[in-house]
Amino acid sequence: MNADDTLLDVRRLRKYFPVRKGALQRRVAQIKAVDGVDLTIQYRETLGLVGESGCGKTTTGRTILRLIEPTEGSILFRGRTSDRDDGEAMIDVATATPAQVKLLRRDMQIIFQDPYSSLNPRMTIGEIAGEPLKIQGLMTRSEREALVLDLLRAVGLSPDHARRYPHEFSGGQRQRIGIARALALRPQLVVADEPVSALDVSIQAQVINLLQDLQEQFGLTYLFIAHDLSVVKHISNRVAVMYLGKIVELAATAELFGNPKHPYSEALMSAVPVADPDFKAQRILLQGDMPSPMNPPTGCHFHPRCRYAQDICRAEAPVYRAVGDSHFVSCHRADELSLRGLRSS
Amino acid sequence: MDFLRRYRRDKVGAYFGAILLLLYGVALTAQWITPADPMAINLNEVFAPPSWRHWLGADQFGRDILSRVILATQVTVKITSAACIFAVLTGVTIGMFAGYRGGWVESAAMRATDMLLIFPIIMLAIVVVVVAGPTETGVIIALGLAQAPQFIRIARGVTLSVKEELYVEAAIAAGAGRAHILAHHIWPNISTPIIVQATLTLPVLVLNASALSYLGLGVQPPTPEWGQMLNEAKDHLITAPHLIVGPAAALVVFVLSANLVGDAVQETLNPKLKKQK
Amino acid sequence: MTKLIVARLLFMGPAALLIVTFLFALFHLIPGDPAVMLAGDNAPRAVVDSIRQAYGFDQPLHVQYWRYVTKVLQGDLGISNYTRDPVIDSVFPRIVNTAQLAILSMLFAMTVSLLLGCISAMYWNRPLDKIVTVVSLLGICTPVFVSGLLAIYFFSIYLGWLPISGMSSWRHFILPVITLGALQAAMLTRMVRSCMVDALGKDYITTARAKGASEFLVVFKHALRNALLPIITLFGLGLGHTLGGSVVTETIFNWPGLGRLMVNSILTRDLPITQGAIFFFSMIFILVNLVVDLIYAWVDPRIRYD
Amino acid sequence: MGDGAPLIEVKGLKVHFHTEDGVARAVDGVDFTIAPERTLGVVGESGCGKSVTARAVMGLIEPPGRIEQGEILLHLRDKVVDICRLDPRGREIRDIRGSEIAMIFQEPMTSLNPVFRIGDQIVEAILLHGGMGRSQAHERAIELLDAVGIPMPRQRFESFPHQLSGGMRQRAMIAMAMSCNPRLLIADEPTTALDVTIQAQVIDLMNALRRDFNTAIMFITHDLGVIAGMADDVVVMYSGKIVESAPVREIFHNPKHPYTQGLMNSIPSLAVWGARRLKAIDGVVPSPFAHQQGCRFAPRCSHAMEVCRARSPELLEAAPGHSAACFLHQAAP
Repeated sequence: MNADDTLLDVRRLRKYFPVRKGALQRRVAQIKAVDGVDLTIQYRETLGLVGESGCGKTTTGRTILRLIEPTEGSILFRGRTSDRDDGEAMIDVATATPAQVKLLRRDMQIIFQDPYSSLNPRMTIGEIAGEPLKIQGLMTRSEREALVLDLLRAVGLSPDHARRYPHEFSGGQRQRIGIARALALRPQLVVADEPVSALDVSIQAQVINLLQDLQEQFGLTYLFIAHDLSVVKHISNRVAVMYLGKIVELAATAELFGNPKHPYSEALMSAVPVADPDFKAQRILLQGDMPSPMNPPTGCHFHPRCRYAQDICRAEAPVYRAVGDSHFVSCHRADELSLRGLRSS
Repeated sequence: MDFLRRYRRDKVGAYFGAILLLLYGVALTAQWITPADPMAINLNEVFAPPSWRHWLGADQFGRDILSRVILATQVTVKITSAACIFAVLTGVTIGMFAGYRGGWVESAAMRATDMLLIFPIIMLAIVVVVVAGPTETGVIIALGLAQAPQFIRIARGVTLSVKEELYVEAAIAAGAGRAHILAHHIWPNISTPIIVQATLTLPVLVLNASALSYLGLGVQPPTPEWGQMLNEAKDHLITAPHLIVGPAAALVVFVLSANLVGDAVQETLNPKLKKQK
Repeated sequence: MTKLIVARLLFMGPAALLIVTFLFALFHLIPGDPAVMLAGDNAPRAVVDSIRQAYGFDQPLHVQYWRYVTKVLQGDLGISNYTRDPVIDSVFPRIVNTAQLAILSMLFAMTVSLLLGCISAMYWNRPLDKIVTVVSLLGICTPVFVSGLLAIYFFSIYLGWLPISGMSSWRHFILPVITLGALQAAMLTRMVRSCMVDALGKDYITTARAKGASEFLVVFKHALRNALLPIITLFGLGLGHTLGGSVVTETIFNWPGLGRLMVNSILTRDLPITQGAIFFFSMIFILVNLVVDLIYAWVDPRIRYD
Repeated sequence: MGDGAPLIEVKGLKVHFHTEDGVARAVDGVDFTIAPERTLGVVGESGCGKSVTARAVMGLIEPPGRIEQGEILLHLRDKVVDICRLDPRGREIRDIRGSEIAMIFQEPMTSLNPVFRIGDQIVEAILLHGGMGRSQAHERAIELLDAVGIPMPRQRFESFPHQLSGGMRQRAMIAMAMSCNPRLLIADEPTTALDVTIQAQVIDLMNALRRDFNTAIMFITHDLGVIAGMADDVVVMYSGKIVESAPVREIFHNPKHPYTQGLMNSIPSLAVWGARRLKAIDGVVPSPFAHQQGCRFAPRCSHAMEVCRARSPELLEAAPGHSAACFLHQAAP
């Protein structure tokens, strides 16, 4: 991997949400939604980010786009810092000025999970897809309209849909509209936040295929956030597993699924139901629920549910470190444990 | 157009909508359609019972009650419309700003609104009349201010919920500023619930306007108002019970129509509610 | 829970102070010289001057304000312009009369609306429901000063069964309580019904039916117990409305209550009495609101056990 | 399917919803059987009618929904009743609900009553059918909470739903459903709202319970993976109809209907390596309001023939124990 191929380099990212209570809105606690995340994304790759609800994966995506203000850490992104900039230098999104952020928005976009709430019911499809161009003040009205028609075609809709309203469309079509909007500014990076999990099974495949085609066509880089391991495995080049605000493991897809190094990754894989009645998975049942991010366990956050936990796990937080070729894990016992991955068949 | 087509499906709403339109027509043309001068005193016809000359009879000064009821319609429509507009403007401005700005501005505005909501509307109106005096403007401000908290709450509520919508986040992700979001996303979503609330508020305003004038705190005589006419009629309940018929009927029909129209508008604009009810 | 009670009680302090501040502001908000207003329009100059000094209207505002607040805290709301009696003495007996009227009306309204609202929801969209809906709609469209006048004419004048006005026997209570209560009952029935319909549409109702619970159990245990939460709030607001409506009702039936006192004082420009009435009405509203909040918190396990 | 008398026979069931926007044919002619102690998986996408079918079996169809046609025969120990003929609020169906057939739902957050204690809600279910005293029911409820793996059942009895996590709430729902040893448990997407590790726990629990209680299960889901791990027999629904019905191995290894095949090919699987492109089914799921001639799947089907657009195929046996509603597997008429 060449450092010059790095599009995004996130370091020690933290986001703590204050919990306020009472008439005076005193801060009584904080939710450590993102608690020290390090990751990099290369040009034109897809990095999958998986985890269960409440693990902080969505907050991570939003914070990288600075839709949520980070509490700490840096988000280095290769993007333009002025109108004339060709975007060769790394800029820290976390500390960029509002004007810089507005320019950066042209290079980083988002696709949402919910295809219903993500489209304003009072705007036409054309207006929705063209809104980013309008906000950025790019192009004249007629240029915009022409571009919108191209976009709609690119995402598999018909140009005469431009005058219709969102309620006339199905979930899958709405998701295509959301994708068209995200692509309007021709971004480098697209954060796809659970883009298929609200869709019907037979529609999911359409959208996954579309995302892959568009990546090819526009040279996109994806941060693909999902809770569905099968989807992540299918679409990602590399995968990061998150648990309680931290990345516990990150590796190339085949490496992670074939040779997991973190007990949580192992359990997560074994819990996924496989659509084959003869596939007799040996389930590793995790005990209990994920603890509250308001009050995470001591030491390794995963130790109360981990079947390999030892004294050190309860006492000390493990260091996030490399254990092989671009394989990162945060587990005290990563070297000694031999965990079960999915055998390739 | 689509609204009218769907609205007309609701039969009750359509009929009472027609009645309400008729009443507004009467209000707009009151000067020209009164059969007699509503102010003209005629001591020969004091307490005259209903007749061809005075369809609803005459009052303690021999004034034609029908004409006074018609003029009172105009007075009521004028006051309540003005109060409604006043309430909508103050309410939407404060609510939208508070909701979008958040922080202490919002807390302060909402604490104040909560305080006001503890008090019944008529009480608030009475207090404002104490300050502003029982003039037409005073009554308008009183009624409007008393209703403003409802609009503040709705405007703030919609602003807060729209602010959380993903399409707003999408706009922010595209670099949109506060002005763009308020104008393109929040404002268009506020208009529907505000129209619904305004139509639902109308009958309440009418009731409160006439209650104030019944108490003698509203429009002052000789200008007629339904509540005030009923107050006067009360003193002659034994000798001339027919005095209450005209103003009471006009008031109840107006309020009933306005209520039914309000319900119909709400159901037309919020079809979800209908499925529940 | 204890925390909540303390917080709510603490809220009363600033609220009361706010009201006193408003009452103080009334002196200066109302056009004209407050001293002249308190003395009466035709009072001799010397009297006006003495009042000005007594109230300190010649002093800087903050001094006046401080003096007023301390006086109110000691229970001194001034003296009436007309009777020259302390305001407190005229106001106190009136509060009791108004409370009797409001509480009886509210009890009537609560009973009727709970019953009709539940029945209406149970027979949702069927003839019985439609009848209740129409009747309650007519009810909310008929203000007290229309229904009250009709009732007086019919029961007192035409039939001669009940007294026209006053409050000297239980028979005097019937018309005012029922006219005022009926209006509230009409409003509350509509809302109780919609709360119940709402609750009956929830998933846990399906769960209850799936257990094999009878329709009676489903409506009166599972749905009503949940609908009770919004209904408590509604009843609190309803009590406030009843107190507001009592102003008009008292005027119609010549009921010697706080509301009529207030209206008369406004018409006669007796500012201290108006201030006294506003003060006590406000305190009652705040108190009612407080009690409703506490009942709500006590009934809702999500607040009570948190 | 299994030998001997079935537990439930559904024949020609049609449930339509009469709304302002027209008539939605949510369930439009459905036949299936559930044998005692077997698990029937019902798979389909949203709006295919699977949940409505389940509610019809419980006798829980409320207006504007209406059972237009068909029968749902429940074989009791001494007699057979048709649930479609019972008054949905009457005594007879209430004696069946909860005791013969119990149900759990997708949203454990909203399907428990928020104002009652968990334990009391279970006790209520027991008292409605159990013929037990209150204190006995109390003990039984604690046993049940223990049986579904809720730690500290005695304390948890006193909890309100908001004090439990999603997984724990679903366990409490299961305890309530199992309280009267029902012969059939209907599970309507019981794990969809749960995280994958919690889903694994709940599935594991249900598999254990069905062995201990000898209960038949009608398991409704859109997740083929869950079906593969739970069901004995499977029916696949599409747009209000059953398109295919077979034992679980048959469905997965030898799917006959193009829709079933399409579904299998369109999901990415953990068991498959290498980046193959997913084979998506084109088009959109038809609206239940649309009245369409012929096979409902024809517009999206790559094998569609002329006959498919003209007539609606019946669900006929294509191999022993394996039926499909597709002209590809039926002799041309």
